[in-house]
Amino acid sequence: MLLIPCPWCGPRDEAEFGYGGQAHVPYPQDPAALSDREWARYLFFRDNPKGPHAERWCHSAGCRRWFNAVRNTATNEVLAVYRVGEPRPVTG
Amino acid sequence: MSPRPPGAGLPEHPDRLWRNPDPKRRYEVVIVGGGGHGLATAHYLARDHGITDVAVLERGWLAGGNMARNTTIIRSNYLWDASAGIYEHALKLWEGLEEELDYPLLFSQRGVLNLAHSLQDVRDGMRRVEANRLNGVDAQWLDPDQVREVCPIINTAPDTRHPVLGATYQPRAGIAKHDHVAWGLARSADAAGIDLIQNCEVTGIEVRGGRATGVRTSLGPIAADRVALCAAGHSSVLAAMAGVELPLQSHPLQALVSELLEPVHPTVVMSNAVHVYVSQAHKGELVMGAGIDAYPAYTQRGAFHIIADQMAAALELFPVFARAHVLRTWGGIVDVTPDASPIIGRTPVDRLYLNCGWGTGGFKATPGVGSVLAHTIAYDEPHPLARPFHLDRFTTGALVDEHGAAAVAH
Amino acid sequence: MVEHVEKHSPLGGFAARLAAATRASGGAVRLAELPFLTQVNVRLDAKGPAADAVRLALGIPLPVAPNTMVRGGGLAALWLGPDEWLVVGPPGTASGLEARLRGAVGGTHAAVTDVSAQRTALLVAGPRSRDLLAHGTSLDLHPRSFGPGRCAQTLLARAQVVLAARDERRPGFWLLVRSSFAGYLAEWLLDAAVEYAEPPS
Amino acid sequence: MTAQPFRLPAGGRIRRDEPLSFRFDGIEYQGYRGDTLASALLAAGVRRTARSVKLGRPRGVFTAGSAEPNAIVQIEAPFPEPMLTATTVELYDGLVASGLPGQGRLADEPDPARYDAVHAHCDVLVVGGGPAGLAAAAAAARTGARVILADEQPEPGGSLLDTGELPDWVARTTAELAAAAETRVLSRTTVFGHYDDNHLLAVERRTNHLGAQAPSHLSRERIWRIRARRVVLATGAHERPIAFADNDRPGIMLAAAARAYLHRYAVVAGRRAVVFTTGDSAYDAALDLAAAGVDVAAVADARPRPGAAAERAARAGIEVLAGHAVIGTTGDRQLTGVTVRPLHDGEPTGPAAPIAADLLLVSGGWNPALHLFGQAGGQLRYDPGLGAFLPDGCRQAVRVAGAARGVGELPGCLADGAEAGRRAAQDEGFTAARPLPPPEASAAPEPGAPSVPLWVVPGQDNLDRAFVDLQRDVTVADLARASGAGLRSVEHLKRYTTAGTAHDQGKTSGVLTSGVAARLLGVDPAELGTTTFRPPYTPVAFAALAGRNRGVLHDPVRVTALHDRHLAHGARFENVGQWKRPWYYPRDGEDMAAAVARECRAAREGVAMMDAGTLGKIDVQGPDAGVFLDRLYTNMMSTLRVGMIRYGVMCRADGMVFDDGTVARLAEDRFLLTTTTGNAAAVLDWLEEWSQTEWPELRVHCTSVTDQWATVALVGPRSREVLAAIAPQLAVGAPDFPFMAWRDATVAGIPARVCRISFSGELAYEINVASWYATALWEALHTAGRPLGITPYGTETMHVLRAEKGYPIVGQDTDGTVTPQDLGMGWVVSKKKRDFVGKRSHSRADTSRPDRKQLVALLPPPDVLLPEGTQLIATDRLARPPVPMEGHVTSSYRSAALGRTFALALVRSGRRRIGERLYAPVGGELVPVTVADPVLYDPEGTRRDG
Repeated sequence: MLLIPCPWCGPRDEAEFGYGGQAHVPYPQDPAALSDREWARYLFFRDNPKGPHAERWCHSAGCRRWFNAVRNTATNEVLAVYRVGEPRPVTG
Repeated sequence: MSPRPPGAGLPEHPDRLWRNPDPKRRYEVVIVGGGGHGLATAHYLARDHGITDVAVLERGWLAGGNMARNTTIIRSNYLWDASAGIYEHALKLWEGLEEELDYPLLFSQRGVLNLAHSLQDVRDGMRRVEANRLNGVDAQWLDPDQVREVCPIINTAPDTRHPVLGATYQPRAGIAKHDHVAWGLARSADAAGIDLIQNCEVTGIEVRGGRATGVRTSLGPIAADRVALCAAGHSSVLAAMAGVELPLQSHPLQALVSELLEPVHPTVVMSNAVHVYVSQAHKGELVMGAGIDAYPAYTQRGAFHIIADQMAAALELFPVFARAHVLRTWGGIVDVTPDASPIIGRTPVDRLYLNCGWGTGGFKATPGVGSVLAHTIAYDEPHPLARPFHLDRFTTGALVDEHGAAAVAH
Repeated sequence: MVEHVEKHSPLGGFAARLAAATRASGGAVRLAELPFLTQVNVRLDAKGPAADAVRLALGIPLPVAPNTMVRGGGLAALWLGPDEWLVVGPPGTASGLEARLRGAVGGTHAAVTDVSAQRTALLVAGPRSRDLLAHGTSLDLHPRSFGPGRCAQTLLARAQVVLAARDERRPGFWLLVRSSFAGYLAEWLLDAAVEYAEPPS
Repeated sequence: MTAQPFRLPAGGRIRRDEPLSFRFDGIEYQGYRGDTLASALLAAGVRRTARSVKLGRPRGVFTAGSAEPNAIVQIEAPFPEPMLTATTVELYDGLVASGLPGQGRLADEPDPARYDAVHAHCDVLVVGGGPAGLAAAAAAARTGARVILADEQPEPGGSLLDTGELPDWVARTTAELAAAAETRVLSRTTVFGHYDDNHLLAVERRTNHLGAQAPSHLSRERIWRIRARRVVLATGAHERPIAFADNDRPGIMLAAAARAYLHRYAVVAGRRAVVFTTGDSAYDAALDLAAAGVDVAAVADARPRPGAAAERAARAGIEVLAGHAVIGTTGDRQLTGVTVRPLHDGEPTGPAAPIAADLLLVSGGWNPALHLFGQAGGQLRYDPGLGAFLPDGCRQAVRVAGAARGVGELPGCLADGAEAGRRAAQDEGFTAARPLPPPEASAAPEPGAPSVPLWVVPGQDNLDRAFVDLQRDVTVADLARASGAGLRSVEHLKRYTTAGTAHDQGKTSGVLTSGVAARLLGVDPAELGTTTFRPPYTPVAFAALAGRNRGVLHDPVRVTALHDRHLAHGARFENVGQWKRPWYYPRDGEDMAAAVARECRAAREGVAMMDAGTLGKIDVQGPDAGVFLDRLYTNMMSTLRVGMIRYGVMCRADGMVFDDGTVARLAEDRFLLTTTTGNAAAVLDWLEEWSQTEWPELRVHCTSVTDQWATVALVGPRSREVLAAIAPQLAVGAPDFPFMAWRDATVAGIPARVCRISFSGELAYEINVASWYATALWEALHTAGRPLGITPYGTETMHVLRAEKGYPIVGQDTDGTVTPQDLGMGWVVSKKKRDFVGKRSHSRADTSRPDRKQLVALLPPPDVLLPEGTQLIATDRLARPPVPMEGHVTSSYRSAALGRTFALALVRSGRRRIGERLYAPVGGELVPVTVADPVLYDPEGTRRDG
């Protein structure tokens, strides 16, 4: 049970959160202009690193806010949390 | 007077399994990943195609990944034609594998029940049974009374929170002893002259002119005419070395065993709705799988609350398990694709072959994967059963959507 | 307007059992439904003019510190999110409160929604109330971290709840739960309270 | 009175005033409160507790705690429980147990006991109540930090109670902890899991030691879910056995265990003892046993120069055989003799000498108990001097103290623990006004001689009887065979031999296995490493983990405000997600088909009512709400007029149908959405996700009002009459209140929102009121409709009515692979909008194929009901598998209105095949079916206006 620091509510148990996939994958400006291959990249292809991963979470059983986190997928350490729209912080 | 001790009757392993050779500088085929799939591919390269100038490179110990960490369920009752095709191919191979490898795999066709707890589960179960039959996969629909006949300890009372409304039943499904399978395949490959190289981490893939020409490893460079990736949860990292992107996410999947218990559970029971998968292994331990963790991780461990939830669900189904004890929990890392079906076949890089994305289905597919991937490597042409699982399906939209269609995982 | 129509609260059928559990515990835990409270959900920009207008209209501010509650004038304003609050008042005041809030926010981008029947409230009080709730919530309810005036949206057992610490010295909490989950939660509380029943003497 | 020949007349921590009776293997014995089953058996002279799992060799008690590999028992009464260690079962009156050869037995009846869980938080969690743990907890508690001390024994003290040292300090410190305001001492509590972010799981055995007297309202076991800011692991160390021939006989036990039986329980485990050691600690056991009257025949010390401890023993008259090893034992049911032999430079020299003995104490060194540390992500390093793995770094806020990090001497453990506790509290900002004083000095520690790791006694022939893992019957010979088979990894060796996989998970055997294997492979144990530590530290009952999430608490049951009404009407319920929904309302003697036919007739011919309160409802407000909805629904919502309602479909980005429902425009800037019952939460999450993460510039707020509103659907050609009767101010006529319009009105005296929506094709209204008025509304409708025969109906009738009209149910007629176009709903997919979520996917190669599966109706022979899920094939004969499938039945019903059965199906190129014949394999027959347009009832839509 991870302890995830919601930027608003502070640390809460993982069970209160929903995982929302890789962060910084914006919806394409004009999907119609994309090739099938480019669209498939948006739909299905995500990073899968062993190490720090910028990802989206929603404090779904709490304040219902989406936010971003950098989590080390090898250790589950949450290295940083930041709000939607902010750039990925530099983590050690 | 004293009952026959459990385990006394279990077969011994052979006295000889494999050599521990140093790698040669080049091979015809290099298989990256010495798990069940890599070893099976080596075995079938030798058996079906006479290709033995092969190295299997394993960064840890052979079959130390998901092959060592799964719940050993074998079945082929998948919904879609493509899935039923490859899993049934695997099951048929399972049925002859013990003899073929001359290794006691403890393959036990004790059947699998996939329980239905809602009216929609019933519809989905019926749909799958009917599809299975037309695909030549043995399948039956059982009502709750018939479920109890197959597995008397299931609580089929109608007033439970998630009542058992019926189940699909595949009698030919079952379990096998995972280590024995891996070692049987490894021994066979080794005996054919294939080099199984452990503690050899691949750090790069050589690509020249759009064609794979070898790998860089912790034991030095190794040239190869063909390179096949069989690295499950680590496939993303490896494929990226060749510039190939994969739609994979690696998630922990937990399992656990109890202590040894007198036989109470004669079959395999899976309940997708409440995430319980349980069988009783040969020595008597209950082997259970849980749902996968929601977020990707390489921790080989899941979150505790998943185990706790799984226990609650298990006791609802099997009240007699109350005072059984969890002896050991562990996590594997499953590589999951967007449609919960594998990716097998050629890649944009010539002579680089891919086999990944098996999610929770990897163990049961082991011999099927081996034979299909060996064929694909040998002919540089996807085996017909592999064609639907090409990477391109994510572009065309022709997914083999096993979770969308509410089919069961594991 | 609708006084002659009978209202049914989600836990009306549990009143006797909640009272019995309270008695059985010898006062260690007190459980009771607080039915029909007025509840209005407010969404607005905490830094904008609407927040000030609401403060004037209600006589209490919408708290900006996360997970806190402000009380006054018979109302309580609970922080639910950075732009979301639940204003709780006595039963039967929903239309008036909603109108006051709508009037206050005026034409600014804000949402005011009557959710009085969306959730019901439970009182969980008594010296063992913290222990009782600790069976089901991962929040640290110790007074050092969840003292009077604190509130939180969280999970209690398998239900989402809004939990607020009463601003009194004695331990006690309000628990707001979705009406459709209220029966489950009441069963859960009653079962948890078995532990605190005094053994028959 | 049963004899307890091995019980000393005085001493121990047992309650001699509370004698207890118990049965073991069918024989009645007596012990005392405070005994374990093992100590009581040893007191009674029972040596053989079980036979070994594979070879059937007799085995006896080997340890005095949870590391026990041998004494595994089945509890028979008061309630069957498999596979407990006799060394941890506290004795109670009426206990019935038997020794197990390997497999436990489950009860065949449900467990009546309660189990529960509790969350706890602390600044400092100390695991282990031995000297280091007690000192750590006391030091931390003095700072005012919130401290939890968890210890698996019935009382704190740990090894101090085994050795009898510092009894006053233990009592004083325990009392101080008990009095500390923010400190909680959990005894009988095993911390079994150390997860991320210092989340630790512990199981407290609360009432089991009371046997049949356990109060039924208390949980028998409790899972503590502890979130600790800092953790001090004072988990001690496990003594290690040594591999030599026949090292498994009853009467052979670890040296510290024999000392524990003496001091805790006043039990001597034998009359004449030999000690075999590689270090100093066993000498204390020898001396204590000698002082208690045991004839200690000899100490065989593998070290050539044992040092001060040996001199002390010699002074006490114990023969010390320096540089000797035990090479074998004798005795059938129990130990009768030990054979020792001198070693020189690690090789046996000289003659073997037999010594008669009924007790052999073994001490091969100490393995720090680092299971939790390993689980926490801690790294281990091998210490060649100790022959053990010690803690290295850990990324979590964890300190290891005392014997768990290799500290051997008691004063060192005390100081180390106190320092760890103090610093852990200090790291959280707590400092003590009065630091913990060191305990009164015991005897000054003598200069110890280093221990020397010894894995296998050299020069033996019978390595197939030199056990490494007692519980799995794994011998040195087994390991040799495994390495000979080509295995190099410790994981392979363990899997090949099954060493370390038994009930004790290798607590006594793990490091020994590594040590023996390293020798066999000619590598350093450091290179070989250990296997991964996995939770739980000791086995935990399924029921404890399940806790109270059983029965009605297993998964929340959601009910609407009308649930009592449905019960009163005799409804049968269907589970839909977490909801209980009325499925149908059988009257006396009716089966489901009859009830549904009656309910359908009422809806089609008269008037009927249904609880639609489970539909999700979301209030969407803001100036950009229309634009927002345009992006998420496939059709246009911003053009909807206030007062009107539109049906809408949402797709996922992959173009597949996600949900459907209605959208009512309440005001220019306000919409009310309905969702399917099962998707309410998912749709709200979906809206929030897009609003918060992709389009934060859109001014829109979403609020769930699912439980705020109760909804009753009033359906049928006579529904208008009923509504008119109870809403006299509402103009209910079609011109004033058109289809797909909504009106605020007073209905039965209740403020209501009435929507003219129909999911049946009939004239219908959905009446929404605050949910606490639901009962009043329902009763008013029922009363007003009674003259017209108003009939409550359930989900099954709802499904029949909608299917007759060809309306799909998301999740039943779709499965995540179906587009709106596949459903024949191209009309709901806007061609005008530049984009909406899912649009781009619809033009992909496979998604735009003309031969996709499409929703159609099927007409089987009029009296044949196709099972839902039935597959469809094109030929009237079954070919050999695989048989190509053309589609499958998604819904299938008997229709009173149509006078026949019918089905909905997804069929390849279905819409082009209307009129074609397909075949449905049903129970060995092929049923011919005709593909038809999905709208079978009232295709002109004449009935919706009444």
